[in-house]
Amino acid sequence: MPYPTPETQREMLRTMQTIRRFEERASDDYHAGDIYGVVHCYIGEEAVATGICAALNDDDQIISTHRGHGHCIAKGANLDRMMAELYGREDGYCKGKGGSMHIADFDIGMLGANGIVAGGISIVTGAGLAAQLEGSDRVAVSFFGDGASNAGPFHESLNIAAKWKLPMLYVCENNLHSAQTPASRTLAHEDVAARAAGYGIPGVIVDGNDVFAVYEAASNAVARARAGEGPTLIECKTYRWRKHTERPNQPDQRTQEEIDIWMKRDPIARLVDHLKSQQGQFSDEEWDAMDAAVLKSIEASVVYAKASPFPAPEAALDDLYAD
Amino acid sequence: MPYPTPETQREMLRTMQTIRRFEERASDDYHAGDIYGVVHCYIGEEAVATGICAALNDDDQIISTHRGHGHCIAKGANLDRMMAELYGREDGYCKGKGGSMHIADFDIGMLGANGIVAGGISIVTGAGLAAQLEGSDRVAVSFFGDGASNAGPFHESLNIAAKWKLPMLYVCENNLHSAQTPASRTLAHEDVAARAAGYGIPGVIVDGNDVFAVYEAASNAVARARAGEGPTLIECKTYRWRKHTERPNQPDQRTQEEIDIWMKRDPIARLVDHLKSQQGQFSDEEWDAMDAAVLKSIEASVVYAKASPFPAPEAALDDLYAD
Amino acid sequence: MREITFAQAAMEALVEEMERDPKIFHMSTDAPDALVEKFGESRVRATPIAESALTGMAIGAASSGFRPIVDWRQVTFAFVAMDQIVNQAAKIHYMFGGQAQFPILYRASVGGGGRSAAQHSQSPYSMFMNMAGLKITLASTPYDVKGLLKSAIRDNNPVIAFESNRLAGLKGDVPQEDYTVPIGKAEVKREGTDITVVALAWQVQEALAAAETLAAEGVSVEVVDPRTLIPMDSETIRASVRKTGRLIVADEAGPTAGASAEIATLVTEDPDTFSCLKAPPKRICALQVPIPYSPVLEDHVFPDRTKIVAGVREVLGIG
Amino acid sequence: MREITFAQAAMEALVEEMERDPKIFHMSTDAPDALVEKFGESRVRATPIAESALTGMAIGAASSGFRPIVDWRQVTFAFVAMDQIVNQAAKIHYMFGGQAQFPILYRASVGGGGRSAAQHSQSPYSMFMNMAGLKITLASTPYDVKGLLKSAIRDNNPVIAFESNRLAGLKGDVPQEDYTVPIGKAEVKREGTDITVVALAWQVQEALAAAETLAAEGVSVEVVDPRTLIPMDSETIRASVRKTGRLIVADEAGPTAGASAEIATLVTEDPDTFSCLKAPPKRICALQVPIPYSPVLEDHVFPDRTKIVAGVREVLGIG
Ligand SMILES: Cc1ncc(C[n+]2csc(CCOP(=O)(O)OP(=O)(O)O)c2C)c(N)n1
Ligand SMILES: Cc1ncc(C[n+]2csc(CCOP(=O)(O)OP(=O)(O)O)c2C)c(N)n1
Ligand SMILES: [Mg+2]
Ligand SMILES: [Mg+2]
Repeated sequence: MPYPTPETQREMLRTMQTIRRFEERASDDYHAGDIYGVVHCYIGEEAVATGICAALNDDDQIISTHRGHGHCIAKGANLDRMMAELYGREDGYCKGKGGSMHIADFDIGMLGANGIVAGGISIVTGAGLAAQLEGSDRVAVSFFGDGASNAGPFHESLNIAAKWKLPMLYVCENNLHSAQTPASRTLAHEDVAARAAGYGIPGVIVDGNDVFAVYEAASNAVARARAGEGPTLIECKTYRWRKHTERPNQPDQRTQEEIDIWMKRDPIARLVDHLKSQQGQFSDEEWDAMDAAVLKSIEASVVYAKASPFPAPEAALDDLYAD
Repeated sequence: MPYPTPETQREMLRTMQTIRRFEERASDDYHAGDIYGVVHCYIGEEAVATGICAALNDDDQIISTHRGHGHCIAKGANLDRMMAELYGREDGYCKGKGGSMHIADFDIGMLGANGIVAGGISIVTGAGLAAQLEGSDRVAVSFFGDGASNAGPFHESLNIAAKWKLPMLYVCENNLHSAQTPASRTLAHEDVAARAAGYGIPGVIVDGNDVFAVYEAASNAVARARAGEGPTLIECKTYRWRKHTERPNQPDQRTQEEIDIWMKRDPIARLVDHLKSQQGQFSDEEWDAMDAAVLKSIEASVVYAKASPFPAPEAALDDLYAD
Repeated sequence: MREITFAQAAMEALVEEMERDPKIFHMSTDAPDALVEKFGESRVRATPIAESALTGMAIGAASSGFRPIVDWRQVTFAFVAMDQIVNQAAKIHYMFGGQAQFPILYRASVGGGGRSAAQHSQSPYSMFMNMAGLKITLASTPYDVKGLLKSAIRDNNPVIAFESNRLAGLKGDVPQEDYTVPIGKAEVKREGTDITVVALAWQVQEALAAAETLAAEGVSVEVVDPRTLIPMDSETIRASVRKTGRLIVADEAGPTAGASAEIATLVTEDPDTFSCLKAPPKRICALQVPIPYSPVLEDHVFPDRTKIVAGVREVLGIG
Repeated sequence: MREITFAQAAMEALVEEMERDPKIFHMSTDAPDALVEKFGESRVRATPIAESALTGMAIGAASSGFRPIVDWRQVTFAFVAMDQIVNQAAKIHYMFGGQAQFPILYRASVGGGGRSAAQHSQSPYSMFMNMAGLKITLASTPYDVKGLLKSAIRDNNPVIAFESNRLAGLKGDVPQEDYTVPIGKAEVKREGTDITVVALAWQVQEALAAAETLAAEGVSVEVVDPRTLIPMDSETIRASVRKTGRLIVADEAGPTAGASAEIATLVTEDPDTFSCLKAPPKRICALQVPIPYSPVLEDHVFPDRTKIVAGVREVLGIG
């Protein structure tokens, strides 16, 4: 597969950098007390959401996890409304009811972050079923972690999707850890992708820190899904740089050595290097300008969030039922 | 692997015939109104329970399904107390509280039939963990259907057992149907055994109507488990002769053709033929005598059941808690 | 009007609604023949035994414009799907700030009487009442079940329709014409002046029989059927108790933290109704045990018309 | 005596019991460091995220002579294990005629206040009360949580210990010596004569604070802490209400079919207690919604000392 167009490559870089900058800021503001509860950062894994979503159409649908900012941004969510949600404000995506773990934007096919591990896998499989029932060529994508791949819903959903040839991508973000527990202690077979064989579907392993590799795997899987050939399981080997959550007392069992190895595989630096190495394609200035623009958009989102009022207390009683 | 000793072969035959005769009687008495609720017959699948349990020690443990009579009998359960339970009597295994779907005998390592599909798989995995924690060489066996293999607990339990190298046998009784739905419509890969690869454990397919094949697979898996090498998934291809349940209005989508093919593969007739074909090993008279003895024991169990009183109504309040 | 059974009435609701709205489809571990024949295997799906996945898939399909029906069959099978019910279906409309709709009908049989023992007999609706975000129906007649199922299917929220096993064969008048029974409206099934029996599902039939027996003794029993548990029509229940001054709640579930406790409390916590009470409220429920198999045990566990008659006499201090 | 936190007291119970009995082992999706260090990775297992399997494995291990502890962590994670709780753990002792024992401790955090939103904040204990076959504890102090956990671990039945998130940092006196708090015994946490507040978990602390405020106004509040929800010590609760004539139930769960409804009904359905009631019982509970994220919303949803004070005044008809 040839590389994506230079413009697409830049777009990918902008997306990845937006994810990173957004979370750096979210983390800061969390520690400053402006963002509440729990925040899980995706930093280090940006190439996965970016590479997958780059292969999707606007009306394709995805579902996310507790670590959802990257998926939201890659699918095109509005930064202002994301940040306002983190700030617990009225103009947040969920009017302040959801917070970091529950950002959704159904209008852009982002069916929600989900605080229950593996909780979204079957839901988005239902979106895939809807596409099939409609006869549309939409595909649906489930993002989930290595930890989630050990839970029942993974199995039930993949079996059904495979049997019914649903237009699905199952994207395992294997960051080698689930909270404090290393994947080496939870995965009976080190490759989640090995499970695909049991459902008679392709199981693909890619370098999750190589956005092009992810994009290629996604493109193939999307083509297969749109052709009515059914789901693909894509395992992206990647790593989170930060602790499981941003909580001040969050433990971390990982060795600095392991973290260092993976930080050297920075997906963003890799893409920058690639762009730069393609002579004349990308200058330091361009990169700086892109980053500055990204930072500006993040800053604007914070301004937006702060300007948005907190919901009225009584709003707690709204939205229990649809009309 | 050589054939089991002639005595063991006869024992296997006696077990299989006991299962069949027990259920023929249970079905009759159900239709006569002496047995209540729901009865699921195992007839046609006798070689599975028999072949597996023949490879076990007395203190090994098994768990069963809604279709549990065969497992009980193969593990050595008392026919009188089984029949009394079906009759809803005080001397039944569960004092009349359980009925056909819930016969258990913890003293012989039979951890219970279970009315929830896939409900027992994790429970018996806990028995395997207990064996490992104790340092005993006990193994634990989970029986379950093709239908159950599509449920979450199958996946969660196999992954854990494989990762922890628990001394387990997972025995899928693939009778090609789950209630009214053919396995061809529910299994993404026609072989349940194919799923073993995803857990890095052996997945073995055997002719479930050949008691020696089942026994051989079980013996290998038991040896592996006792050696601390972990679980094996054994898929036994078999067939139930009767409808899903004995209910009078029980629908059945299966074709007579399919049923006929499988009835020709009768596991009992096959073993009888084998015994007979080994010159001088088994005469018609011996077989008749064995069957007569089996029938006598079934008859005795009915006499026992009928002699046992119904529990007192107030006994409904007993056994809620252990002391 | 025609007489048809409760089960037939329920199936009619599904058929008529599926005819009306092509966005409705059906999933269950065995597909009902009556639906497959009419609508085909694509819209009426026999699924793997994976109720958790079905329950979740309904959510995703619903937010994509469909109106799924998932039949869990026995409610005890729905417990494998509880995360998708509690954490997902019930919460996500609210949690996402109301931005998407999830019109889903989940159906489940409850109750006992079939000698099916503990893992196939239970009436755990109060477990689903405690979480916020669902609507819950519990019909007592063929007429109501058809009308309630139609309302449930047309509702833009996840609705659980519980149906008592014992009612499946009950016959009753059901019009040919399209009609609905509103969610959230109780019905006084029999008027009376001495005591209110709020009865649920099968117990409505038992309470009506008890009322008939008691009428012969000159006792006038009012039978109120909530018909939906969430939202609960507390006003109709309270108005009845303000009139009669006495309350019995009859439920085939165990009492502990049950719908019966909720109904009793809705009555007693209302100052106007409390002041009308002439006697303590009484629950007539199943014994608080798993459901046993043997007929003599199972029959001892469940409430019935005899126990209701005795309970009414006790509350009235007669006989 | 020493002061330690609620969380420390709970951990002490586990450590001391595991030291005492080698048959106890621990499973959870992350293993608590304090236990791993003392007992090693074999007895203190970090598991895959498969709460359903863990919950079931505990059952099989228990019937094989072990005494497993499974920490579900947030109770919302336990819903994936609901089949193993409802259909298996709660039923199988009964269903199998009592032939085997299942000594299991399941632990779960409940409540809110952490801005963790709907999928990490819930107090659904009444869902577990409705099914028969479990014991359920709900402590309000460091002393009680340690003593109750020890009783739960020594009990030969499946016990669920719910622990309110908000109490984790609460400090209180805890003896060094071994002691237990019996399952099934309520405690009067403060004596009073004007009104009984039956409070659960965190609400006990809120009720005690409210009682202090009200004492200054001359209102004497009795605070009763059930401590275990199943079995419920209805006698202690009723005796208190017979004395005061008034009842408030304070619970951080929503009211509908909640423990609060059960407690209110246990009081009103008892003729002797009913006849002592001078006012309708009142529930002071969370609003019946999923728990929202934004602090202003979350704080509005939960009951607290201010709402209890206001509720007491209302029931007494003062202020
Ligand atoms: C059912 C359930 N169990 C436990 C948790 C607590 N929890 C939150 S995130 C997490 C680890 C998830 O690991 P993984 O799926 O690999 O995703 P990652 O965090 O690595 O992105 C756990 C155990 C939960 N949210 N849901
Ligand atoms: C969780 C659950 N869902 C549905 C059922 C209803 N049910 C009982 S047996 C059965 C089919 C089981 O098929 P399989 O596992 O292949 O076992 P078999 O009956 O073929 O032996 C079904 C759907 C159930 N008991 N439990
Ligand atoms: Mg991970
Ligand atoms: Mg089968």
